[in-house]
Amino acid sequence: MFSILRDLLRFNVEFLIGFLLTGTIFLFAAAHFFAPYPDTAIYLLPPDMPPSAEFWLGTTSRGQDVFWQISGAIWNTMTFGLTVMILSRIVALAVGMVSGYLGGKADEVLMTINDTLIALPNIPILLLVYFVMRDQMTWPLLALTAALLGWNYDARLIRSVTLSLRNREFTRHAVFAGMSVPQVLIRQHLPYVMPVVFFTAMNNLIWAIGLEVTLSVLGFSDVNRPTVGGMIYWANQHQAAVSGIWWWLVFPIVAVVLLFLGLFLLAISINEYIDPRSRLSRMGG
Amino acid sequence: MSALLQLDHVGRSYPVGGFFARRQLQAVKDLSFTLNADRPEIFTIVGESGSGKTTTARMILGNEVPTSGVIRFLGQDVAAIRSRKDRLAFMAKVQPIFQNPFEAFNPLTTLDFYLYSTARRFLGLRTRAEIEAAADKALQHVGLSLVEVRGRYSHELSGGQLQRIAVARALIPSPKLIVADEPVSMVDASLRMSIVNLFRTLRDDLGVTIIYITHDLSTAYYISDRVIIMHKGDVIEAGDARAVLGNPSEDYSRALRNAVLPPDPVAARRIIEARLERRRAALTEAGT
Amino acid sequence: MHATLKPEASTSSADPVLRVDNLKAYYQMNYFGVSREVRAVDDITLTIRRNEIYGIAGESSSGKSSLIKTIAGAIRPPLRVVSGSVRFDFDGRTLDVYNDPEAMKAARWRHLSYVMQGSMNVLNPVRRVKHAFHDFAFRHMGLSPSAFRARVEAHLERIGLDPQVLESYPHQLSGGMRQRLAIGLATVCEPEFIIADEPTTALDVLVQQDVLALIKDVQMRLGSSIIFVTHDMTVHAAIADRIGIIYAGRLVEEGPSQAMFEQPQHPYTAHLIASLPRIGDTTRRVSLPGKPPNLADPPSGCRFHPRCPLAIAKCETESPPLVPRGEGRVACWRAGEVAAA
Amino acid sequence: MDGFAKYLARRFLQFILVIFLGVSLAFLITHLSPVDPVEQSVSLMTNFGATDPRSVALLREALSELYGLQGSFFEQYLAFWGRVLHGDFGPSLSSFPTPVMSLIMGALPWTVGLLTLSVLISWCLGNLLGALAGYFRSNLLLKLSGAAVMALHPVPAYIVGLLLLLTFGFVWPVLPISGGAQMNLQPGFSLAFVGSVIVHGLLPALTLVLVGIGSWFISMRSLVSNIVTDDHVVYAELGGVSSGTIFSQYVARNALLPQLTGLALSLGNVFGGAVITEFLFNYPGVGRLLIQGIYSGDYSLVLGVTTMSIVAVAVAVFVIDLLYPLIDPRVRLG
Amino acid sequence: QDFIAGIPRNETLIVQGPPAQNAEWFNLWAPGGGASNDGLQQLTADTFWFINPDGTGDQAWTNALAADRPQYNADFTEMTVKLKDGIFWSDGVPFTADDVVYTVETQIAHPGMGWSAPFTVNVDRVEATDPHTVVFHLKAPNSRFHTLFTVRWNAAWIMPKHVFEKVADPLGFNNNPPVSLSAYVLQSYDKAGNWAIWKLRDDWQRTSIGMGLKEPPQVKYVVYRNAGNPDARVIEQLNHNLDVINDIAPEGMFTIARKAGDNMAAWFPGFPFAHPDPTLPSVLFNHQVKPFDNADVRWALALMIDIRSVAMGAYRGAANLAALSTPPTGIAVPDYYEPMQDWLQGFELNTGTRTIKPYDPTIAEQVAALVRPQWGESIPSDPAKLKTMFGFGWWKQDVQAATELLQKAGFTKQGNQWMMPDGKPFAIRLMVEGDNIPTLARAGTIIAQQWSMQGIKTTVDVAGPTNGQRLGAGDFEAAIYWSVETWGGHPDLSFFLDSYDSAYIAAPGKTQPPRNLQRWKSDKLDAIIAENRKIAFDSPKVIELGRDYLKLAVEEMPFIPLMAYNKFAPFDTTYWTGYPSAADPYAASGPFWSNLRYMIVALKQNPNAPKP
Ligand SMILES: Nc1ncnc2c1ncn2[C@@H]1O[C@H](COP(=O)(O)OP(=O)(O)OP(=O)(O)O)[C@@H](O)[C@H]1O
Ligand SMILES: Nc1ncnc2c1ncn2[C@@H]1O[C@H](COP(=O)(O)OP(=O)(O)OP(=O)(O)O)[C@@H](O)[C@H]1O
Ligand SMILES: [Mg+2]
Ligand SMILES: [Mg+2]
Ligand code: NI
Repeated sequence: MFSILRDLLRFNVEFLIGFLLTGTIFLFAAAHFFAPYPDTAIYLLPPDMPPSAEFWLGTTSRGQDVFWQISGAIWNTMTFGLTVMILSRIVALAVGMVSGYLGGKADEVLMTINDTLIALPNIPILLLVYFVMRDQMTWPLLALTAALLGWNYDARLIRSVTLSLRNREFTRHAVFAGMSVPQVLIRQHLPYVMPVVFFTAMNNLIWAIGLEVTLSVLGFSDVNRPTVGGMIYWANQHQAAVSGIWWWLVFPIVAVVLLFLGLFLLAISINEYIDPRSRLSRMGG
Repeated sequence: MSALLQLDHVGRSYPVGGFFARRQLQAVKDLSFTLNADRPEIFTIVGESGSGKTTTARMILGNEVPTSGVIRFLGQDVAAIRSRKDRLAFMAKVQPIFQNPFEAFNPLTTLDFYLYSTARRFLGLRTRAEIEAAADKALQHVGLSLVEVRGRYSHELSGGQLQRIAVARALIPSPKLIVADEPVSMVDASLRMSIVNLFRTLRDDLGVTIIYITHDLSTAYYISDRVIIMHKGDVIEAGDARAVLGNPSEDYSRALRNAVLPPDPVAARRIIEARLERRRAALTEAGT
Repeated sequence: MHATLKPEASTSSADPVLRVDNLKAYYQMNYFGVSREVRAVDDITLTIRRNEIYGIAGESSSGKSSLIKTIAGAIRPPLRVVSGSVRFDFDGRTLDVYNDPEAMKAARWRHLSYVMQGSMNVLNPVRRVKHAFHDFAFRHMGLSPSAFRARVEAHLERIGLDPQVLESYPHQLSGGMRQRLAIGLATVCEPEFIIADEPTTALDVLVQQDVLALIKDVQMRLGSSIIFVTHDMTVHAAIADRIGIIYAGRLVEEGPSQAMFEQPQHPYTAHLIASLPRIGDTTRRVSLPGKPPNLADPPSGCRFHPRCPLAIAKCETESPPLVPRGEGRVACWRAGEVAAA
Repeated sequence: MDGFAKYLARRFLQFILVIFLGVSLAFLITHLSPVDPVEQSVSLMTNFGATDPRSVALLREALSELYGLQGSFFEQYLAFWGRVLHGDFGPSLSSFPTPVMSLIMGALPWTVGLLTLSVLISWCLGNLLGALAGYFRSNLLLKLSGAAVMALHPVPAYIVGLLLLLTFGFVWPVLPISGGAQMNLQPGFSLAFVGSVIVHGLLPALTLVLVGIGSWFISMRSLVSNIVTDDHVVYAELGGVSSGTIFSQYVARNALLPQLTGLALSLGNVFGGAVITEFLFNYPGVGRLLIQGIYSGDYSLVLGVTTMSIVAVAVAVFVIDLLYPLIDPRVRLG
Repeated sequence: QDFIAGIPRNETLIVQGPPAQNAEWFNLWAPGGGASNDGLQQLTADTFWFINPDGTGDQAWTNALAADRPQYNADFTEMTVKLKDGIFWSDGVPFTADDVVYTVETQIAHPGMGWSAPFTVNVDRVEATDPHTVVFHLKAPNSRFHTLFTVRWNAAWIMPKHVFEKVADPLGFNNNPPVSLSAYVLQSYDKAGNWAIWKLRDDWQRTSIGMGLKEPPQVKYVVYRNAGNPDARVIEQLNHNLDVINDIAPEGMFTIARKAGDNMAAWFPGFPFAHPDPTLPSVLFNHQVKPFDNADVRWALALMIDIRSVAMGAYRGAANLAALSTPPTGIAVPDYYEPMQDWLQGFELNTGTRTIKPYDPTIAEQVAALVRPQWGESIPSDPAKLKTMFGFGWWKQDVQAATELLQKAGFTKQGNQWMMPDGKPFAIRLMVEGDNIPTLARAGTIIAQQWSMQGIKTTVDVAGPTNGQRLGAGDFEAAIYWSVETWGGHPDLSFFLDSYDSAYIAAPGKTQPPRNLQRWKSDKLDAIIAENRKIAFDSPKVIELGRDYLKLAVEEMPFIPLMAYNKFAPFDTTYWTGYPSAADPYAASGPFWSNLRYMIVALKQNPNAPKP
């Protein structure tokens, strides 16, 4: 594990940049645990201060330090996005691989469910679910709901990869070597599917963050929990865009973009590392 | 005399064709033969590409269900084996060897895993030592040993070695029948011989019956006891290998037999030139 | 331009079309700190004459495809030419493959065509076959579209394909048909030089026979030179004028095919030929012991020595040079003793 | 039955099942909504006026009868299907008694026009850029535009829209920032109206294009970089085929096929509207209608929009599944 | 390109309208929303009387269709209304008493129509004794029956008999295009609900509003347009495409003030700009939820609030603070706020261990001091002036007293956490609406923070569109909303007070009728309500009873009044001048207030307007 990290850092510039970016954002986000003010506290500081030596990223109209706000917001948004991403990857993997490998009835049932979810429009369903659950709609629950809506298309991709692996000789060989279905899927097919998983993960993450922002902008969010969407929500409530408080809106977005770019670079370089083709080249022959 | 494997008027058709023009393709038509349980043999199926050899193999292995007829293995209808337990019991008796040794092993899995998995699942072995012993014993049969294989990946070994490991793995559950679908078509001439020779030892020393599928008539002649020649899903000739291949009676079999190039430039050249002559003649005829 | 059919060329023209000198091409890889160098083509020198079929044989992974790709100028990373040169002689002009990319590009398909290994997959799966002909050949022929079409159809008919196939998608054709198409595509411009990599592997015997006849026919009609690769010695026996044997990236023996089959000079060649079974003969054939050499870390001295029945101490340390012997060349310290062994 | 008909029948059954499940799920969720349309109307009608509690009670009774909201959940469910099969979603509750269908039909042309166009544009642009960037890997200009697209990709739609709104409405006020067309223009195929619709659609469309382009770009680029190593591409390069032909006919064409499925899905999604963008630019489309419906607890309306969207996407998936064999010559039906 | 096709900009007033959901629906009397707030009731409907919410004394009252004030018989069972002569519907049909009778009878016959329920409850019989006299015979004495026909925001509008009698189902009739009884008539509308355009009637003199005018109205067209989200509204006004904004956040207001310069007018010409509506945002407690049934707890929570931060956070200081439970606007200032200052200052509260005087009359100066750094000289120093801007006073934050009150109520403090008498930690979920009323959401977050800091963990719960329903159903502990609205232009508090009758309080979980959202139950209050019903609307005793109620509300603190609902509603003066203001409060100015018509006919073209 450690040696993989070392290899990647040493020999892959993309990984290095991605690692630095993500690491910086992560540390920055983690710093909110040590913030001088609680992240929900308001009017502790003079409002509307532009970026300065004292307040690096300025202050909001609610008298909060944008720096510390983003720190907390990115942390929460990141946990949300990553939770959605991981949960939906797990579902997509399970459904896609099982469906593609087993085929037949199981495939038909799973793909019908899958198509149903593809057809369900995300935003209205989420808004409605939020409506029904109201303040029971904690962020893990929201993440779960989003994850349940966000796996379907990727499951189809994974299924098509598994489908092509199903008839490869090594799969049939594995079966005759007595391997069980989970063994075949995890040991034999997973390495080939992982690149797809990594690739779709990034789009999924962006989708999740976008969802959070959308819900927040429309007023469906827990205002007590700072998130990127929440910051935009409060900035809107204070008409920051027309009032010239640009730092309230711009910096959180910059942070999201950097986080995304960092994770993206990590994803593509790790992808290259785990891609069976490059793995084989490394193993030599 | 008891039958090890009995194919009784077995047929298999596939729906094929494009979007609008769909029809049934009869990949195997009415195939019957019986392998004797008491007398191990190498039973060869030859035939051109697309003649239904692989389909037959897949049906025997239970990977494909015949659309007509039955396949019985030790009296049991293969298509009726559904439960996992029965499948495992069946697989312990019937094992496949695949065409491409590099494809048959996942390049990202160590080779010994296949051996261990087979030993654990089919022999019910639990301890590491037992499993390794079983794997080693099987490898000894093919002239390898576990030390050479342990922890290695497929790309670290030659095709011949891989194919031998594949055979060794198939031997672990002491199968009665091995189905080898074109086990040598992807390997070069010298490796080819090592595998074919191995089959012969298996038959003679371990009493395993082997269904050897190939379109290489020379090796078929070299090792088989009995042979059937398939053409477009039909068996057009069957019988003792030396007799059938040495002196085919059907037109198609003869054409096949004559197309085999001998390892001799003069003779080989003559065959090609004859073919060329026929082509030219056909062309001129069409031109006039 | 060669707008007209060449007359049946005589086989005697001896001037070389291709000269390969001390060619070295390695796969140089560097993945996450693991760097490896696979010496797939290691110091190869050969010439090919006009109107000659030259066969290259050798076991799997010995570097046959790599050599042929390097000759065709079809290399892409990680394969790199380390040293040496590949020169063609077309229309009296010398073309250095690795020093004159523009001329090389212009010569492609017009003077030099290439049939890749696994030619089943070289056609664009989503386009009809006719487009491939148009893309590859149209601009070299200087014909009107309809004349071009007629020419292509005539060409296909000559190689035994129904012109209907032009309207098909590749997947609608059988492997044999695609293989023939690939050869048709490579010959439609009537180039002086054709490079073919395993043109018959994975075909069944009947189709293989057909394809070989086709290659022979093309060569006889166009007077082209052909270099082709296969590990199937019987194929070489059938069409090659001369054969080169590759072992572990090196040319170990070269000579006229008749002579080679009758009296192989190198122990590896001898083994190859001896291990071929034939119908009517059931005497036991032995297989080569040991495993193929690892080209990233080849054996010292003569690369064949770990598996060679005749190996002596010298073989382990000194690499034998490729020297003329009889009608060909061989690289073996004990070349003369092979037949006896 | 012949193979194709059988396949078609099975696929059609699945299609019906998808719609049935999806709509049922939407029905369930909408009817769990805590917003009671009667209460919503009552408070609308009693707001800001003197209110006598006795009369409020009367009003409530009268309204729930009028809206036809009596009966058990299951009875309502059956009644709903009964109506839907006739293409009727019943009256809107917040816009009583206007039929939901006519509200949707009023909004649909706007949304469909705006989204179809922007989906197509972003699909074309994203794929073109992605394919170019995947094929000409070392081109600096393409690298830069790739970086720009990548940086834009994670920016939420709301922010992109807001930036455009500020730029073209405030800093440099040249484009209308609100509505679908100029006020007091009568809809029709007049030059003035069509021109006005186009001008008003520019900012929302640009937002959607900018937001949409990223994912097409990324997936296209990765598809292309896989395809360039395929044998047939390598072979064409060896054959001296011009790089333009290789790019368009060998690379892009193969890579576009999987993207078509995505396009079909996006086009199917058009019927759900672009909630955030329409909300921001006050665009009279389905997305805005949906938000209004959710806010006012008008589950007839929400369900109507959701059902339309589900059907549209299911149809898109169905159609692309049927068409795919025609588009991609390799696909055979198993 | 014209901003509005075919309509001269300098004859047009552009007003912010809501997005009309049911845009083709113009039947005001049936549910369906539609264009009713897009000018329909504001410009074309009419009824007997109007009260200007910002007015005082007699000027606040306008006879519209009625020629005179309502005349009741002695026991308030009969009301007679004299109608003006010479009023015509826009299609030329004369308006008569028959229209009124038809309106009442049709609505009674059709439950579900807007005013059906109150007519059914009240009216026994209605008759037109002559074409210009209507007599209502009531089922029971009701001294406030006329308020059904009295517009503060809206009221029962008169239906055009000649149109509706031809219609089979008045509930399903869309009334498109509507005939107008007032000075404007529909010109065109957007099917998508983004705009509706109203045009001055040619015969505008033949309307109740037109009769009183000396000069023709200069506003020929009124455009109600949905100008998008608050940011878009600000931009549109700065681009001169939106003359009247209904409401934006304080920051948006300040932006306009900064950028528009002289082209802007507002209720106050400078800070705090905002118009105080006669509604009273408060911290509402649900008295059916413990421990909010305890007045000591409510008082303790009130004393924990630092109202200055609330004013700053919610309104940037631009709040009109209210200690009394009636909005400090219009006539409430002379009738209640000014006279009751002494009482407030003398008011004593028993904390259990001592009595304190919690009232702080200097709040206005304190807030002024906080905003002066930003607004400088524009903030006057005259305390009287400051009181009209920032309010008369509020409760001083007194944590010690709050502690004592909580202890009196049996609470204990562990560390920095208050525990309830039953030993559970005291935590509050404070509900706010959120999106539509951002200032109150902002107030909520500050109050939540202050309570949390004092050891009562408070979380803000954004209810969004479910807000109204949750308030009605009592599904909240505490909320920022209002349960008090007044006429503004009249001292009678029955507007909200009547519904505080304890008889109307619903069981927990059942829907509470509007107004008494806190479910406050008090015998003293019931007595005041009963007394108020007996006296006439204009009786001077109304004020006395009003003060009794206000004192009771201070003592029991049923909810914590915070401030008037301050609305930032800037006007663009590029094309129009003469908007109402604190200095000249001649009419209401909110676009959805039906009183707006009096502003529209009074506006003057700006001579410096850009020429078309
Ligand atoms: N799953 C399938 N669906 C449709 N057609 C199939 C399928 N499997 C095999 N076929 C067809 O059945 C025929 C027989 O195929 P099969 O693979 O058994 O031939 P084969 O003799 O093994 O050929 P080869 O020598 O090329 O391996 C072929 O025409 C093939 O295209
Ligand atoms: N792209 C590549 N990267 C790294 N090594 C490669 C690559 N392609 C081939 N090699 C290695 O180069 C050596 C020669 O391969 P090559 O394909 O030339 O063999 P070959 O003689 O054509 O074999 P075959 O008969 O299987 O076609 C092998 O060891 C192979 O592993
Ligand atoms: Mg086969
Ligand atoms: Mg090769
Ligand atoms: Ni030439």
